[in-house]
Amino acid sequence: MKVLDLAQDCVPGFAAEVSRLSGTNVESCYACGKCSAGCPLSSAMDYQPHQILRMVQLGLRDEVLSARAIWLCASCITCTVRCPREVKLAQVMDALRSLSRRTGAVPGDRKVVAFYRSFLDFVRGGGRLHELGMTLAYKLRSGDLLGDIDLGLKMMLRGKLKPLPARIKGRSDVAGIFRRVREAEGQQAEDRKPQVQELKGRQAKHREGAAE
Amino acid sequence: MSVAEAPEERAAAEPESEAWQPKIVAFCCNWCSYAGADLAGTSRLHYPATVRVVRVPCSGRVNPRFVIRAFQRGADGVLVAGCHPGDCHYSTGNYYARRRFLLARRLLEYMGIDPERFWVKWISGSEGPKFAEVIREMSAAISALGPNRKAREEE
Amino acid sequence: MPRVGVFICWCGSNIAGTVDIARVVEAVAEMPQVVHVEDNKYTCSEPGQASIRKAVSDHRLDRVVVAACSPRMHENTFRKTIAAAGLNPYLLEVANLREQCSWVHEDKEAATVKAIDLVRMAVAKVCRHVPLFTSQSPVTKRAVVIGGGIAGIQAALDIADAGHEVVLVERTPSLGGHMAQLDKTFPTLDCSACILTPKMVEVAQHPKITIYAYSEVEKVDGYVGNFTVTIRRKARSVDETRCTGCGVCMTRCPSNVPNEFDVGLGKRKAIYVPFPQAVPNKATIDREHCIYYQRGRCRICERVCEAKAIVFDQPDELIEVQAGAIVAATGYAQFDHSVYGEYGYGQYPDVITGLEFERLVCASGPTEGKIKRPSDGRIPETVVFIKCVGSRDENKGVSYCSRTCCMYTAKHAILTREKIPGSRVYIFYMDVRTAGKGYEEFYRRATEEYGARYVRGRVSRIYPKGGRLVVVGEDTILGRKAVVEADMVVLAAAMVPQPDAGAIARTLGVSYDQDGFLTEAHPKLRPVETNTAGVFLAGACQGPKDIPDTVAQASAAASKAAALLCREALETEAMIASVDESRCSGCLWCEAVCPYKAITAKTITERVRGKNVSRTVAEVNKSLCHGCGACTVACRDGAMNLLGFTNQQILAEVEAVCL
Amino acid sequence: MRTYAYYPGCSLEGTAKEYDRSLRAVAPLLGIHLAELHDWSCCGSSAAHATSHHLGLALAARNLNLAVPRSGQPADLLVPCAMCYNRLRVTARELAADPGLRADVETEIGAPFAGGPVKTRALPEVLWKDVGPEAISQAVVHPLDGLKIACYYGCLLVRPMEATGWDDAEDPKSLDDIVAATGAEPVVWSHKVECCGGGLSISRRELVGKLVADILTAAQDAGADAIVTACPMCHANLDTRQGLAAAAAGRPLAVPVLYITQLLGLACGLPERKLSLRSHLTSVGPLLAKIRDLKNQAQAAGEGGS
Repeated sequence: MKVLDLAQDCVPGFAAEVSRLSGTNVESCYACGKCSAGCPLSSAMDYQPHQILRMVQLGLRDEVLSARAIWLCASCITCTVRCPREVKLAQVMDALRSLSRRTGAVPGDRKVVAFYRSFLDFVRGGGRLHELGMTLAYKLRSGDLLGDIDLGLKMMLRGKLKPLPARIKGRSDVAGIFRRVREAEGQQAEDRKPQVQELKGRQAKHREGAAE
Repeated sequence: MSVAEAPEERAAAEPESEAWQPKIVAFCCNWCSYAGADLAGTSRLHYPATVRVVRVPCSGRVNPRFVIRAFQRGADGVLVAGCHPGDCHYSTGNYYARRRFLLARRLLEYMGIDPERFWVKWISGSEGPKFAEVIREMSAAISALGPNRKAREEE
Repeated sequence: MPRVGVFICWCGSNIAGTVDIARVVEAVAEMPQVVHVEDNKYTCSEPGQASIRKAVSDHRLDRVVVAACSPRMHENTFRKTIAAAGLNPYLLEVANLREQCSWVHEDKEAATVKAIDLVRMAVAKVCRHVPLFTSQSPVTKRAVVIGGGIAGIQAALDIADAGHEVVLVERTPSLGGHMAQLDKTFPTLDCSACILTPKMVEVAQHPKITIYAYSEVEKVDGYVGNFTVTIRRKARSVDETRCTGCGVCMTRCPSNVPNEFDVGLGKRKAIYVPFPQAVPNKATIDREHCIYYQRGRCRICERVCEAKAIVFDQPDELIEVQAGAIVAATGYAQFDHSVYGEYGYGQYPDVITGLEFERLVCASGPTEGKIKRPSDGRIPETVVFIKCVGSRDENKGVSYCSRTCCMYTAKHAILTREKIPGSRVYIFYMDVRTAGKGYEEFYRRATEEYGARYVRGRVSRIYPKGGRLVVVGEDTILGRKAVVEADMVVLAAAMVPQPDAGAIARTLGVSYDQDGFLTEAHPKLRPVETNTAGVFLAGACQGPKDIPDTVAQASAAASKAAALLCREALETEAMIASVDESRCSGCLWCEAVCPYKAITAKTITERVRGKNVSRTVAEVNKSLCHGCGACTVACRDGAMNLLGFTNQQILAEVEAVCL
Repeated sequence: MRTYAYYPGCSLEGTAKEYDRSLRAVAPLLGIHLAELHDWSCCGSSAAHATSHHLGLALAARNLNLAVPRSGQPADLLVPCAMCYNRLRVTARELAADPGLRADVETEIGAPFAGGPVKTRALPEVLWKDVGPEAISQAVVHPLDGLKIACYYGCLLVRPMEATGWDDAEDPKSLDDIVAATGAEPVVWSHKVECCGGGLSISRRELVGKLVADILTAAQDAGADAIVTACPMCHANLDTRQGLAAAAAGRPLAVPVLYITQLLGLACGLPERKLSLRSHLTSVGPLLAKIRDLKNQAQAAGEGGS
């Protein structure tokens, strides 16, 4: 296992940034593990939720932003309601996902990311989600072509899948929202560019490290 | 420096030769600010000789009448210094003081005395440097305002 | 015309180096009231003091000003000096020429001018000094100890052994408190009753201790040395003087009630003695559950009582006790874990608290010491202990660490492994805190000798499944979810203040912290005193404590109380507020601002135009007044003044500065 | 009749069509009039808020704005989908709390945010608090006596407390009370608020399978004839993943999963087609059979009595 170099590996200010973005103080966590204990998906995660929080505290930015755990979080908010330190971990996970996307980190779980992308494409396009289209798009993206075919047919037969996407009048508004949010975030990303380059480098190194 | 040198010293500093110096009356509570002033002394911190300390048990003991009397008698500035809120030796005295002196400032304004001549500061027994600093600042500020003629009663 | 003598100190070169003493002497000699002025190299030295004494008699001085170092240094020294010369010690004023003049200024001219001002101020003030006298307030040589747990018992014994009378007030029918409910005690595993019972008996038999059990303190008046404590002796419906504690009534009483001594796990009768070793060993009728009181029929106990001790119409009794000191030993309560939905809102019968477990393992408990599941009486094979339930949880509990849980949980683990062969014990913890003599070793024994399995992580959820309890936790060391099916779960619930701690604090006039624990006067230097003189703290009412700490603190509080009671009288301050009754209009604004409740209203009668008129004026209690002077400023009539710092004196100083 | 602004949400146009239909069918019987928001759009749940705080807020804010009438007080906004409900609640809360954030979002939606006063209500909340078990039991014509129902709340109806707060986060009661009002018996069970895997349904179905397995087995062991839910995502997972679940659990699992509105429809005597009960993947046949039997028994008993 990789040695933790507290001076080299830890990005100063990262914990503070996550605290700001998530509106909760990550430094409050004392690692009791109640979040991990209650997490329905922790068993499938590469890092346990309390370990994710630990990485944030230490500032292991590149590792945490490319962790699978942050994408496996289903936002069920169980961790948040039971945390004895009132850390809003579900919001921290949201913040990490959005940081991971905006800093162009290597996503920890391709499928989940592909799903989210497809989902948003359709909302951007039609103003509402079109489940059938979204699912097909996801399958192309993820290469998971055959999965759930049978299920899809069954649902089709039961009229559960709307053949055509709804196209609401206000879809241009919605598209506008997407554009302006991206611009806003893009601006922030601009400010962060140097970091991103550095981050990419670090991740490359990190992967080599992992490969060894 | 020994006393023997005193004569030349005196000659050097003739009263008329020295510029006008403000006179500041400071009411200091015995437990915090007076101790702070003593600490400034034991730490040999220097500040202008403009201040005359009146020792009181508690800032809560300082009656606004005292402040106004000082101005009437021609004091150029008045300082009330007490324990930090919450640290009062008598638990609540300085809270009453704080409330009272907010009003006192208004009253001074009404009397036509520049409220900037009246300072209230919280100085603990361990804050010698702060005491010295406050006196330096206040002396400078009051010097800038010039002598208090307004309230001086004609003798 | 006052005759003031001024003594100016060089303090070697400390003052003389910066202040031109000769000029000061010159200037002071000019001051009208000054009949004598001299300077000394060291006024505080014996020769210096001698010359003050000499001058006082030679020049018939009636006031003295010493211009030297800060009054905070030597005011008392010089007070003694002039007292020795036959003057009232308060006819002294000190001008601070060192700390506030020579040491802080370089410009000799300015320093000298200032020094002269400072002496002029002192002279102006001292002329308005009057002789002041301290008064004595007697000390009632009796202590009231509130709370009959181990803290109260220890404090009462220590004070009584010091030779003072003690009144011990206990709310429940018997002494003993929480310690009486415990089975074994860590880290020695000696049985709680075995070490507590002898102490309870000792209290009962101590000639200097009076026990008021089933009683509560209702009111506290007065002040240090002179408290009046009003105690309500709740009606037992049993004549204590007649009851022999034979217990026949309990065998025959038809109504069964959950037994609070067994934390509801067992039953007791409506007429009961909480536990066999109870002190005093007297029966009590719980009127809410007594059939006679509820339905007007029964009275079986009355029939079977040979001592004829049953008194159904016994009233509550109010008694007043005079005391010089009070020790609060009101103890703690256990955190109510029913706020934890994830642990079943207290609805799962086999999820119990540490205190309930104590009753289950205790030989004198409802199960004769057999660990059985409350739900079905089965012996549990797998027992899970969860620490920090309520503790260290800002979300649903309290922020602090309860200090005792780590140790008693280790004890519970050991007892379980001892009593249930082949049982499995898991302890979910966040930290193991064993700061105490032999504590760490005890915890190691739990793991190494008794094979208790410690799992580092909090439990997120408990849910029932097929008559067992699924405990879902985390092993944070492995970073893996840890699940176990248990037969019984024991929650190490936090120690919290008594529900009525706030009321207790208000009755005693002491403060309490945000959690509700009574607060000590200083966390390090005055740990057993409170801000109210004469009231001391012992045990868990001040914060979570185990038995050793509680006993230590109880003895500390007792020694403080005893030291106070040893004194014949308390000397009051001399520089205190005083009322000019002729000017006082009785508005009592002073009463409102006094931090020490030292001011009260009193009615005086005076003759006005031949008629007797009575009116209200303020009165200052010399023993309670600390001399802060807040009242003097609040006073609308200028009737209130502070001796030693009168309005006239302070104004005189102001005028002296501004000449 | 009380009028509510109605926000169906995307799922109710597709996979959860039956939820929408059954709700529209049963609402009038319970004194609820639905006025669908004009031109509503995606609420910004899952994908949006999970990957961009602002996008999630902005999308929700647009819909909250739609709920504000030109004049007068906005009617309460009734939201059947637990996810949409949660997003709309959280958004209103965050924008109220942080003026800076609100300003950003306003630029992003290119309009001032007026949706603050809009009161977003979850369907179970309205049924429980506004309609009330009393009125429901009065509307019941075919009491479901003898039927055992496991009420499944999932995550977002009750968490986080500060955003929802009308029911308990660990042991909610609303659906149980509503079910009880139909004459059916809400079973006591352990997995009321355990997560079903939510948005991972498609991308990580094997994980969802495991979670669904736990929930279904818990319901079965509690003796439930069916599960009732008020969340399209929960329903989709519980209903469509029973095959995967059975594999994960290593035992056959066939538990019909109904929307609360469908159960109410049955009790209020609505015809099955109006409730599109047949659109579930897990057959509700056995359940309907049992209901019929119970009804017949009841009648028999009644006749025997007279």
